[in-house]
Amino acid sequence: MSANLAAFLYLVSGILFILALRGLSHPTTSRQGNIFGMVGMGIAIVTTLAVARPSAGGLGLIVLGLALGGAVGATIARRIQMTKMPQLVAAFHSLVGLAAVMVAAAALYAPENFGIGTVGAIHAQALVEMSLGVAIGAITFTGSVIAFLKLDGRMSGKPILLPMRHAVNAGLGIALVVLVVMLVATQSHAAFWLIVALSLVLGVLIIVPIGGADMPVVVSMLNSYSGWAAAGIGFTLGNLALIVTGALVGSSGAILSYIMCKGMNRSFLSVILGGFGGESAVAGDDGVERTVKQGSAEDAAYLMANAQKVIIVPGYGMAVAQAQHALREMADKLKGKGVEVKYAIHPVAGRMPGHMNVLLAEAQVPYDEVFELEDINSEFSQADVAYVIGANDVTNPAARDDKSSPIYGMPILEVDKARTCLFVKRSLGSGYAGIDNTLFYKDGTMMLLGDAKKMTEDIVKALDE
Amino acid sequence: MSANLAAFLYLVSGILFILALRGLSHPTTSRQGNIFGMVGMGIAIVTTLAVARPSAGGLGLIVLGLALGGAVGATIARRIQMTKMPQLVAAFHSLVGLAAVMVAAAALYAPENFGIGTVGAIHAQALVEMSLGVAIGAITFTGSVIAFLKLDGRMSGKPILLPMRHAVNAGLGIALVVLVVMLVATQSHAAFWLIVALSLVLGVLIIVPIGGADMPVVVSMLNSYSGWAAAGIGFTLGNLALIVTGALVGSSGAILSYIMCKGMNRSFLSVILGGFGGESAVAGDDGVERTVKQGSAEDAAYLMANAQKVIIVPGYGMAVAQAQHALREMADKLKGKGVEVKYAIHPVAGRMPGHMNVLLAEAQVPYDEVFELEDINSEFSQADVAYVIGANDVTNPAARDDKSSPIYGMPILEVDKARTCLFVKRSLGSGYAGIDNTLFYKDGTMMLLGDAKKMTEDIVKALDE
Amino acid sequence: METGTVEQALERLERAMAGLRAALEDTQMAEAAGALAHGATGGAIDPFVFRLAIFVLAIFVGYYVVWSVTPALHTPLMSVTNAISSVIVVGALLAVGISASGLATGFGFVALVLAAVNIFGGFLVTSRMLAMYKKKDK
Amino acid sequence: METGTVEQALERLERAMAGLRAALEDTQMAEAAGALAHGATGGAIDPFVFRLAIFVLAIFVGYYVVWSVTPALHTPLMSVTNAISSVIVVGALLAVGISASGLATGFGFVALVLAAVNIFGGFLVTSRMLAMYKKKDK
Ligand SMILES: NC(=O)c1ccc[n+]([C@@H]2O[C@H](COP(=O)([O-])OP(=O)(O)OC[C@H]3O[C@@H](n4cnc5c(N)ncnc54)[C@H](OP(=O)(O)O)[C@@H]3O)[C@@H](O)[C@H]2O)c1
Ligand SMILES: NC(=O)c1ccc[n+]([C@@H]2O[C@H](COP(=O)([O-])OP(=O)(O)OC[C@H]3O[C@@H](n4cnc5c(N)ncnc54)[C@H](OP(=O)(O)O)[C@@H]3O)[C@@H](O)[C@H]2O)c1
Repeated sequence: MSANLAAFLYLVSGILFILALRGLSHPTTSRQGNIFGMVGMGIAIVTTLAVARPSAGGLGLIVLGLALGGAVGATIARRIQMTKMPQLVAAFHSLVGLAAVMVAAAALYAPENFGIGTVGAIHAQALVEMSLGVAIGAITFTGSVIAFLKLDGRMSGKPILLPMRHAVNAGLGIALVVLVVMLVATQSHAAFWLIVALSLVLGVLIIVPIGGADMPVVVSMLNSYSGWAAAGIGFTLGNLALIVTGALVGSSGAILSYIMCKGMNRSFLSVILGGFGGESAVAGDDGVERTVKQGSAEDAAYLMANAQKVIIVPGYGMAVAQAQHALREMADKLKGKGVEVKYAIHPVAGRMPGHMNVLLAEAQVPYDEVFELEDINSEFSQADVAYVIGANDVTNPAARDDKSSPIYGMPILEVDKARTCLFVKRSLGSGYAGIDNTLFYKDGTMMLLGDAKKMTEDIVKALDE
Repeated sequence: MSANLAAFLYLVSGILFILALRGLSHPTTSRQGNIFGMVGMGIAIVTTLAVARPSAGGLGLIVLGLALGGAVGATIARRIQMTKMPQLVAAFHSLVGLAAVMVAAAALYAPENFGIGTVGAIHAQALVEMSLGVAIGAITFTGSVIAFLKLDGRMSGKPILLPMRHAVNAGLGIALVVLVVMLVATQSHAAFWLIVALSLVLGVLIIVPIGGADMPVVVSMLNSYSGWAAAGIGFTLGNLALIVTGALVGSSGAILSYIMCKGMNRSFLSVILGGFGGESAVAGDDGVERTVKQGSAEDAAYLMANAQKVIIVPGYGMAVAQAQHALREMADKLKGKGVEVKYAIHPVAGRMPGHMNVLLAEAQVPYDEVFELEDINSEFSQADVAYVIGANDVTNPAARDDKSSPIYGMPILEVDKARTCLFVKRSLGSGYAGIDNTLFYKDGTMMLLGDAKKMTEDIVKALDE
Repeated sequence: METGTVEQALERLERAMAGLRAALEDTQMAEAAGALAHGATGGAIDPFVFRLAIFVLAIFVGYYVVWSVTPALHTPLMSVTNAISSVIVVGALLAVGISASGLATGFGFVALVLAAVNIFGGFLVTSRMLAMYKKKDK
Repeated sequence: METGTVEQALERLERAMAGLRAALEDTQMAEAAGALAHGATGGAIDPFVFRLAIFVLAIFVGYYVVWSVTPALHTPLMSVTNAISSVIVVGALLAVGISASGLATGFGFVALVLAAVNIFGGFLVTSRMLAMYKKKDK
């Protein structure tokens, strides 16, 4: 295949990736977009094969590798529960990081294959790019593994604050720079593997002090970094598909981190510095005695059956309890009784962007019943019932009213404007931000304490009676 | 200057042009954007000078040319009336077209300067690109001149339908292709000038059958074409600034044409085929006797002074009458009396996109009192008075209700939902689309027949009493 | 010169191809094959492909950037695109700057003057318009 | 190879420069100056500049395209960017395809398997998610 044709095809595949993301601007075009993405990947692979023209043995290995990886990937994709998406993305992400490390290692041992020199005489520019790529890849790998463990609950979500961590990290960073210089000067393989080792350690150290709930921001951040790293490799290989993809992935990660930080009203730096947001915090107990109106599933069923308009506000607790199917059943029952039902989604409800939307979609809630904050916030004042299920921070009026609150300024869903506000959660404890919610003690609020799924199922039963 | 540095600087200037358009996403950033554009142009010019390193005489000529053109341009920019913007854009546009023709001619006579060969031995690829460029440039030139004459009223806006025009145009097109082939084969200068001549004629022939009111679509279309032509020249010269700018200008023209056609509910083809929309059409007189409630300036002043909310709907007639200043004065008076005043702008009100917004801005109406169709349409039902000044088609309920109407499906401002609808125009005649407006005969409508500026000034006087 | 580069590129590509053929026969010649791999991924690409990539991406950018222009500023958009489309002045400068045939200089000069009218006129009238857009003072 | 091209480019540029100097002394040598003009505007540009242009424009496109993603599809966005970021597989294929050192093939193979997991897993889980988004049936 001619070099020009190959470059052109890589460009085509980059453009197909752009169209893949573009498709996501609306659910109806999204499936087509995904297909564009697959075709783009296919073109990139076939083009590379046509260029590299592998030997029969090489081709065998390639087919084997693709089949092996493909089978594993397909199985995971088919089996995974939708509530586990945050973990899955983190896990997949760690694989990309490790793959980048492996590609860099292969380039070190067979630079001729990549046209960057010969063993022991690799071009300096390529070595610098390579070591940057490998460092970011390794950090992404261990960082994403930790993020996965925290998100999956296999490791405590509590921030682990090591003593002197900033000094240690800075020291590691300096050591890395020294090693890169050494690598370029001596072409020593030892220096390369030391870079890998230190970066792996650094990945762990950077992520452990960050609380479990902050992991989505971290995952997005790592995603963004790995995009820039891919673009860097694209420069080395002169590959347009990699350059374009790198820029896309880099932008996407950066924008999603920005959206999350803005939604949480925190600076990106404060997230990265860590020490915030561990396990669900303890009940806010500040000594003042406050009364709470508690209700039963029957009370809730009665209230909603007699309402004209119910707005459902799902949050992280719905995901934990896997309550989305029961919720949809409840909504169907209410609609059957002539009640108007809508869903209101806060931009940072749950633990990753769009988290609630996927779960509701999984439970077959039509996307045109699901509204974003700006589109529905004005409707709460006309609603009879706001059914808040497993959400907490995103409804906390402190963000609106209390200037001293750490979440002051974050936009909230104004459920307190509804006639009655039903709160489904297991306790009076706080949510991700660890801040007491004064709504629990308000007049119009009725607490439905219990597991979100169990409680919703009970309401469905009560509606039947 | 090194070739790489030059290419890099051209890239920078292309990016500054992107930022110039990006700034227009909001009035507050738009001025900064315009400055980016100027800087980008400066960088492109300085880079070219640094590359071409003109002789002292050449530099003198360049400074002279820039000074001469700059003085004329600056004077026009300072003197022109805001209501004349459509004409001005068309006129400026014709200059770009002529400049492109001249550049191509210069390249023909001194191909060495452009690195595309020597006289009599110009590379074939460059000749093809050049003749395409020159043809589009020439068509843009005469086409824009006609558009200017029609828009400025120096030529009748009536579509001039020559017999057999489609056949003639097709013949000219074929002749052009033959000439391009000849030019490439023989390098004959005569062939080049014949291409220029035929294209100039074609430009006239394409535009004369199109009605005066359709000119803005035509201007945008020519703008888009000239963008693609500039990108073509950019490919020949290998100039990144030209390639990027060409793509920007091309997209911009295409999108604006699309917006206009969609707003008018007509296909682009039907606009280009021409024969539609001449001078303001005659009064709709279909024999049926219909009663019209006519009012005076005093009636209007009384109604509005006692209203709570007035929505002003400007249209092309406001531009014709230059009534924007009087209008603003009227609004101030009303606001002084405690009346809430808003402006509603239809996407295709007037004769070019954003036409009404510029005029209102000129009269110092703050842009946050000016609303787009989607944002204000629901408010008419709460308004006491809709003050429709020189607008007609954009309020015509036929577009909403009458499936047989040629404008059926075009979105309209629902002024008929307001308690009272005041119509300021000179007659019961129709507007651009030549369709009778049934609103004139409705109960809640009061016609204020007269010149828009005069009538509004009278209302201001009446408000004072 | 353009074709010169292309020819050189083709030549280099052919050499790489020969290398590949050799490599297929003898796996010890991996270096040559590597040369091809890099040739195809970065070494010897016609600048046209790059320009095409830039053009296509610029169209995407243009599409998004123009749709994000607020409708209230569509008239300034028209005048500013008019102004920036006079980068064609680059061609006029090349014609005038390096004096060659008298005719070419003449054409170049006319193009230069016309483009200058557009540059100054376009940007200034745009800034005049934009200066008028004001917020409500509170 | 990379540096070879650059060197050639620089050499050609130098020749053009020499031409310019001559041209300044003797206006008859316009051809040489023209060679420079084109050299600077298209002839001999380091591909790096083009790649940089492509990169910068792709960032613009990325910025706009990601902001235009509807928030309801942000989770699929994360999984699909994950999937496309495995174009890094291109590197793995080069390592495995052209067999050289055994170690490199081994590393390449691991990279290939990992990337394949991502490609298939990422696109399939995305399409599974997207298939769930349904409209209200009326
Ligand atoms: N979406 C994102 O992209 C993102 C990213 C990073 C951080 N965040 C942060 O995450 C928070 C999201 O707000 P949110 O309102 O969705 O969640 P939240 O404030 O974290 O509250 C979740 C609530 O769900 C309850 N819950 C947990 N398990 C439950 C179960 N099985 N049944 C019933 N209730 C259960 C918990 O209360 P009990 O313990 O009393 O049951 C908890 O108060 C925000 O502070 C946001 O800034 C979001
Ligand atoms: N904006 C764009 O980009 C664009 C581009 C191309 C086409 N168009 C088309 O232009 C039309 C715009 O609609 P529109 O409602 O703004 O205008 P219109 O429908 O053309 O109506 C303008 C009205 O203004 C009146 N008028 C003219 N001079 C006047 C004066 N001195 N004093 C008072 N009234 C005067 C005319 O009625 P009298 O003669 O009775 O006074 C006429 O009915 C649409 O059909 C649109 O599709 C727009």
